[in-house]
Amino acid sequence: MFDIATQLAVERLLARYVRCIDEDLLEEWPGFFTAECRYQIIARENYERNLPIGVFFANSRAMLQDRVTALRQANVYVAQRYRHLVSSTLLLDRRDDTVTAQSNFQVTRIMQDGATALFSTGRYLDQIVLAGPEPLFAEKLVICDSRRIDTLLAMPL
Amino acid sequence: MFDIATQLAVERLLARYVRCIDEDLLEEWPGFFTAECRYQIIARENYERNLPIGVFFANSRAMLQDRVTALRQANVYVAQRYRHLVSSTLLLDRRDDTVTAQSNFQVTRIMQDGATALFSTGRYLDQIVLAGPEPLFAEKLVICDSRRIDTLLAMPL
Amino acid sequence: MFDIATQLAVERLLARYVRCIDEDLLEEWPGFFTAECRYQIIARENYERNLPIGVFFANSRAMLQDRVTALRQANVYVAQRYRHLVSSTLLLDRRDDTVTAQSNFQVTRIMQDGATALFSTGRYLDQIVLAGPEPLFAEKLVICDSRRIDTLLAMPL
Amino acid sequence: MRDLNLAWPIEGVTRVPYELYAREDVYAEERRRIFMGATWSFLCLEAEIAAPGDYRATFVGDVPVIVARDLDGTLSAFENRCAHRGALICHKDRGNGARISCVYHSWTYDLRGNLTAVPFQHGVNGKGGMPEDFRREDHKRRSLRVESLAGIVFGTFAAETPPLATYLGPEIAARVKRVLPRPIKVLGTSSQILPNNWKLYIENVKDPYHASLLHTFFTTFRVNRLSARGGIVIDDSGGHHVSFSMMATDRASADYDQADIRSRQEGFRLADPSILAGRDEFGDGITLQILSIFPSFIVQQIQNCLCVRQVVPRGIAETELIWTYYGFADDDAEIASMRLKQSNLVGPGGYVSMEDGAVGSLVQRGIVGAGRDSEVIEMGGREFKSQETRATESPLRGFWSAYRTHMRL
Amino acid sequence: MRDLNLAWPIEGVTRVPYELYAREDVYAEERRRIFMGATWSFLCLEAEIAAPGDYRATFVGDVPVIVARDLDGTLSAFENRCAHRGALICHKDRGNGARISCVYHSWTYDLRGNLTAVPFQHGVNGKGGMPEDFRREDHKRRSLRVESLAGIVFGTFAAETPPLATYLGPEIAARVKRVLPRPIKVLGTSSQILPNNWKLYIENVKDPYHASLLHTFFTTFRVNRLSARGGIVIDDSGGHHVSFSMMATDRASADYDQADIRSRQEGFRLADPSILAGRDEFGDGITLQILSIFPSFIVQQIQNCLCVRQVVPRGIAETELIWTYYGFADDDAEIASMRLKQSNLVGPGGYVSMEDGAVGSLVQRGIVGAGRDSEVIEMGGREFKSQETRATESPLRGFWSAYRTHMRL
Amino acid sequence: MRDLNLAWPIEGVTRVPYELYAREDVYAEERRRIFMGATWSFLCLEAEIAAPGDYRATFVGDVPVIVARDLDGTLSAFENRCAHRGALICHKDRGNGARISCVYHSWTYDLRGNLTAVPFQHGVNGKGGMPEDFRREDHKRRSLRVESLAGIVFGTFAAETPPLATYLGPEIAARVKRVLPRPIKVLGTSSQILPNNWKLYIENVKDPYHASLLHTFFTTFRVNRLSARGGIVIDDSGGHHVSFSMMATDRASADYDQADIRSRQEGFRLADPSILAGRDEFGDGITLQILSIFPSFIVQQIQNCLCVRQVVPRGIAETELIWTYYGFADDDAEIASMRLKQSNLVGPGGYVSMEDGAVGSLVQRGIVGAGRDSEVIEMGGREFKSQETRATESPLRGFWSAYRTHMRL
Ligand code: FES
Ligand code: FES
Ligand code: FES
Ligand SMILES: [Fe+3]
Ligand SMILES: [Fe+3]
Ligand SMILES: [Fe+3]
Repeated sequence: MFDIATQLAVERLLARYVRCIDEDLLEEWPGFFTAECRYQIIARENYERNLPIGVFFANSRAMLQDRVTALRQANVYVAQRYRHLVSSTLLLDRRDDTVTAQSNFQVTRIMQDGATALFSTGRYLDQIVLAGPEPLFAEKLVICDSRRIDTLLAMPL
Repeated sequence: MFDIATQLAVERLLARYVRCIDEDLLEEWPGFFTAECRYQIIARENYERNLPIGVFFANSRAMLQDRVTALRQANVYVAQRYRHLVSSTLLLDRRDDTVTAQSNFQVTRIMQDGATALFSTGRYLDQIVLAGPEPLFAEKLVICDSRRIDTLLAMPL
Repeated sequence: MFDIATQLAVERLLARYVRCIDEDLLEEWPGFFTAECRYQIIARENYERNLPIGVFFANSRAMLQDRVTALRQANVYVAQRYRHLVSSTLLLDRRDDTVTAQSNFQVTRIMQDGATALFSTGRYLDQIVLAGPEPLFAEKLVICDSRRIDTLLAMPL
Repeated sequence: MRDLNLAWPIEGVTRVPYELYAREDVYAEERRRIFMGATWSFLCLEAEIAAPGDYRATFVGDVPVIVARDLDGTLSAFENRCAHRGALICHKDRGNGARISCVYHSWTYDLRGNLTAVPFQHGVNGKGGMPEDFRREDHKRRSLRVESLAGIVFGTFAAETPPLATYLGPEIAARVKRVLPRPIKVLGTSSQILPNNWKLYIENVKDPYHASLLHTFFTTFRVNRLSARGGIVIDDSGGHHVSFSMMATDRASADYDQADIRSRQEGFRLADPSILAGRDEFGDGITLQILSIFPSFIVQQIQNCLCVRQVVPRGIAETELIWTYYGFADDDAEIASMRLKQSNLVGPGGYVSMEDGAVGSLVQRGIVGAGRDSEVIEMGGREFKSQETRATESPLRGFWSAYRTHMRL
Repeated sequence: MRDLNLAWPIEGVTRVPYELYAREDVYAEERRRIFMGATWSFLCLEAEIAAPGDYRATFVGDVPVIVARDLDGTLSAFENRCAHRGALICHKDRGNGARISCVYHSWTYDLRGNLTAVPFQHGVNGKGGMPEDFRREDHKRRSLRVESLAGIVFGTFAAETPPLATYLGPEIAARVKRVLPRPIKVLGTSSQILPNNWKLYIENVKDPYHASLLHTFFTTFRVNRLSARGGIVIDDSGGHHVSFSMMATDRASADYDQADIRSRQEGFRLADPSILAGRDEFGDGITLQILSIFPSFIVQQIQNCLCVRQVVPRGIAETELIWTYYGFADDDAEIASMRLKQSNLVGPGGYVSMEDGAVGSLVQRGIVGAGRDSEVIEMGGREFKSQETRATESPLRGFWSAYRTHMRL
Repeated sequence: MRDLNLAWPIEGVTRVPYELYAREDVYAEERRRIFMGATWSFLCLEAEIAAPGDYRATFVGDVPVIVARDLDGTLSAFENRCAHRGALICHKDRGNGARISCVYHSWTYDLRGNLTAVPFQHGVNGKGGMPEDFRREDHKRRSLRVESLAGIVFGTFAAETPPLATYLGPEIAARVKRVLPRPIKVLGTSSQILPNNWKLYIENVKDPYHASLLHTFFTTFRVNRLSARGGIVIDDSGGHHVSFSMMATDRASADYDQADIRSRQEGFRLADPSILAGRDEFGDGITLQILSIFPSFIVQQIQNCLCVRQVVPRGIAETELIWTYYGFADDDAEIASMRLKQSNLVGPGGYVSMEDGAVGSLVQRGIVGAGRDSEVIEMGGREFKSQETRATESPLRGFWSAYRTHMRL
């Protein structure tokens, strides 16, 4: 069930996903999701208490596209970049061509002036569809360990 | 000797191990070790000078169980969680069905109020027994780079 | 093209590379490069604006050896160690036996007194030659996210 | 009492000295005169301590406080500092029980802050223990007067603070009740650490002027205009305010189109407009209501996204902003989904709020070297009064007027 | 000398103003009057500088100091600040040699702090160099008086400090020697960064009252009771103390069983009791001895786990606590294993010590907004004197009495 | 104006009180009297704002400033703080345009700091807006006088500052022009966060004495000697200096060989000496020139590696050091490669500069507990004057003399 090829396919998807964000290729970001996807950034505190509202929610790829458009065209924030570290990717379950995977992540934020700080840690809880040329996220839950966000959250995690 | 399957089996063991701690499933933690195991958390400074005493020592799975019982029943500390990042797992040696592996780790600590800080970095030096349904740690040395512990160390690393 | 064996060979090279630095085996460090190599530590800010000068540059293995000699024999700095975390290694391209790979990295610095701090984050952009017994770096670009260096940079990243 | 030796500019509330954001002694005085003074602070929502015996650790300014619902249902609050040697009595975020014990030596309190038990008070085997004349009654924790309005629990340390209704005035109270007409439930929490003085965030909240200029989401996607109908209400003290508007009734405006620079981009449309689908749940057409209560509490309605914001100072240049989203106990699935999607508009990463997290730090960084320089707050005139326009900074002048009164500046 | 303008409560040492933990000026005065004043501070163990030429960088309070064993075996100590332009003379943790050179300009010192070499003192090629009247003798580093007791090296900056034996008094000195009867070896080191004022940790160490209430490991696993036989010894100055007990002699106690809330869980047993296997190595049945020396040093025996603790202030709200575990040069394998296993009881993650790392920060956080409020330290009476019970805070009153004397408060 | 109540030692500039590195009030006075006083600060290189409309955010001391090239090519600079409510007008590192808008409320400025637009100044639909008597002209940003020397842009806040040429004096100015004879291009930037007071880094830069003693790269690889021919130039104010040498002309020196301890290792040779391949591009044989301009700017030539260093204070114990490497617009490939390889000598990880990043923090840590103690700066005598030797601290005495004048100490 947890074959090596699947493990590496999932790890590669995650590697491509974080590169897309860290190298500021946000326009490609929605393309990592299925059209009918679910993406949410939520603090563990809310997630464990079954409270629905977190920091960002989308239930369509179009909403992710709107996020990118807003960041590029509408929202104002001091220039910044992320650096993701992802580790300990675990395949938890598999149904047909959909795999459930969990990974630990850490995001460091680097401001334009060089100020660098640990920005967020947590885990990805992903539903990944393996059919098709490249694997896609049908669901991506970004469960942050802390409810705190330093200053603001603009780019996706 | 360093075949792909072994590499991934070791990485998967480490992923399950850190998930157990990070998701607060401490009751399962002793189960990652053999009955006659050795587990120690020790600062590099002591380790390199061959000084025996570190922060925690156990030479039986029962002592690990006692640690969990104490944390759950006796010890008092402000609610907190860890997030592990593990990388650069290297198979160093193999004797029969026992593999020696080293990995780099970092633990971030998240307090109940959301305060997040880098808590510990170092390397795991593991003796892993591959026989049996799941690999187990016969020995796990947690060599912390720093002798300093912020406030206290309750949960295992 | 992106076969599992190559992925793991590259990850293993990176694991051995960071172990060499983190365990203070600097004398072995030049051995990870081809004789005619290129190694540079440069801030993203300079890299993206095509400015040539960063923090350290070498275009021969001999220059790397000189760096080690200088650190061991000439330069003075307060005792310190690094801990690397490497993740999301992506094979980007392959020509004959040379692979282009990118990885995210984070370096934590631990001072002799135990003070621990996030030191640098960024990405490795590597040209790796797979011919020969062990893979070697023909080129290693260490692109730091921040232009800032805390206090000084002595050991390689 | 320390003298701040701070001369307010003769222009009055249209000038605010930048040193108010950078001086430790000012910060300490604010704790004493404002947060522990004659003001009402948000403690929690009743829904968070719904059951008898529920309690929460919260803050009044940066002072730790416990707020609880006693076994008989009455609300109470007292300082979260042990009478013995000063430890936090409650180090947990929340709990339930008839008693709270300090972990250090298990001195135990009831939910009104009465000291009910002192281990070994009478010694062990006849040895040790507290002196004969030690009376637990002498060590009751300093309690706060508590009042609840429409499910929001407020507390004050000062005896002289007027009743909450008087403090708020009828208009503000009515506007609070408007968005809390029936039992609520908490839908989520998040917080922001703002690298700036707490008053810079309060200024931002009370500032209708920046809305369409800083937040261009609505204009970029052609949804809203500053010229939407609405207005500003300010209470007599100046400390509280309401800013509201009706998005539907948008009209073009020459002034507007000339004025704004950044929000004039055109041609963008939402690929998924479902985020804007809403309901006029309060039946008055008001789609946005921002309400602030002096010194540091905000109630917000943006369409169907409802939340309260608690502002917690963490030092002269750090502030925690805590968002608590709520809905109503009887929410149906459709409105639940609307609230969830509209929550993307606000919070730490909200389309029309994320900028607010950054501007405070731009000011905090901008005032280095400002010396005795001060802000210029003249948009909409020089007094503070309710107005029909959002092209005003009237609520800021109101805030600074109330601030000066409490700080005696 | 600055006036702290701090009025001590009329109740005396049973009341300690919380501002002592939060004021920068108090911290600076403590450095001057206590750590650099008429007190003895731990510098290192002789075993750490066993060989001629060995030296270590250490701290007196937060002041950097070098302690060394000269080539002739004598111990010395001097400030770790270069006479030239103030760099740390020794930036390494430890070293060995007849001389120590500052890295900046290689000014060189012997192990007594004498300036022995100044590069280019007489110029280069007849140019430059120090003035003719420059005398290296004028720049000897300020040295500390050093005394060693049972292998522990102490130092003091002040001429008026009495001899160590007088400072400690016979009873304390005897108790120190008790756990250091013969040559030792270091078994390990670790440290904790405590987010609180140094005095809050000292209070914790001197507080027998919290032991069974905060640390419930022994009671949870049914190993110990507060009512175990033991007692408290305090010297005449009040600054030093010893708390000891004999675990074996446990007796039930009604007072006890009523008192404690948290430690009444039952039914737990150690799956691997080998951690408790010990030896009465000092032949007096005492299984626990905590000894503190004013201002900031602790010697501890818990069964066969022996260690010293150095408390290093790092600011008003940060303290480093350095644990050094030791055994004896002639330890056999069995006792070595006992010390290793019992080390799980103490240190940053110890079963009966980890809570001590947290309570100080609970106080530091609890006193925000405390203003002129103060601690209540009345357990066991209002004076400080040796007592047979551990239901007392006598040693704290002793500490504050000594503190007031040194601080002239 | 605050009185620092700081008595300078009677010995004068040969003694520098350590408290100058540790007092907040001293830091604040330095901002006022030195950085915003009668001094010239580096703003940027002309090459960084080469095109009309180019602007950069920079700092004078720690005060945010915008430096720009107006559309007509003239250079200007003004404080980077909005006239409205104090936000940074420019939060970007650099930009281009005729106008700069503050993001908060879009108040807009031209490149001279004139306030050119205030959104809704006249209200919206006849409501709100600024008072009738509001004049944008009254809110021009405080501008700096700007002068450019050899492509380096300097600015000053103070009217009384003499012209740049007068301020520098002919000799310093000539030495600046020497390394900037024709159009340059920027080759790279990096920065260091130094955990020490800014003056400790300036002392280091002005200190010829430490060069061969602290930096042993050249001696270890047998490339250089302190005895290489060279000298020190100091201007009349004492605040500026040049240190230069000619590496080729190395001669053995008994004094030298005796003096240095650390740099006497022998037998090492570069495996790849190409790093040292250089060109006498200025035709005068000078291979090293370090030039400092009071208070906080450095121009450096090491062989063919050219750069400027801006020192930005970030608090009493933190300093940012910004390195900008440059070459000439007409560089050929060979010299480009030389500059690249020689850049390994300097910067945050440079072979002969990395130690400078550490010594400041060794001093900052060394002076804890120093009280009223002070540095001893007597190498090369007790005055400051130009000298032919590098065995001197003359430039430091010059710096402190200028410092005392500006600080009135
Ligand atoms: S401090 Fe709370 S019981 Fe002692
Ligand atoms: S500072 Fe120590 S030798 Fe100069
Ligand atoms: S603060 Fe700049 S426009 Fe308002
Ligand atoms: Fe806003
Ligand atoms: Fe304790
Ligand atoms: Fe130098």
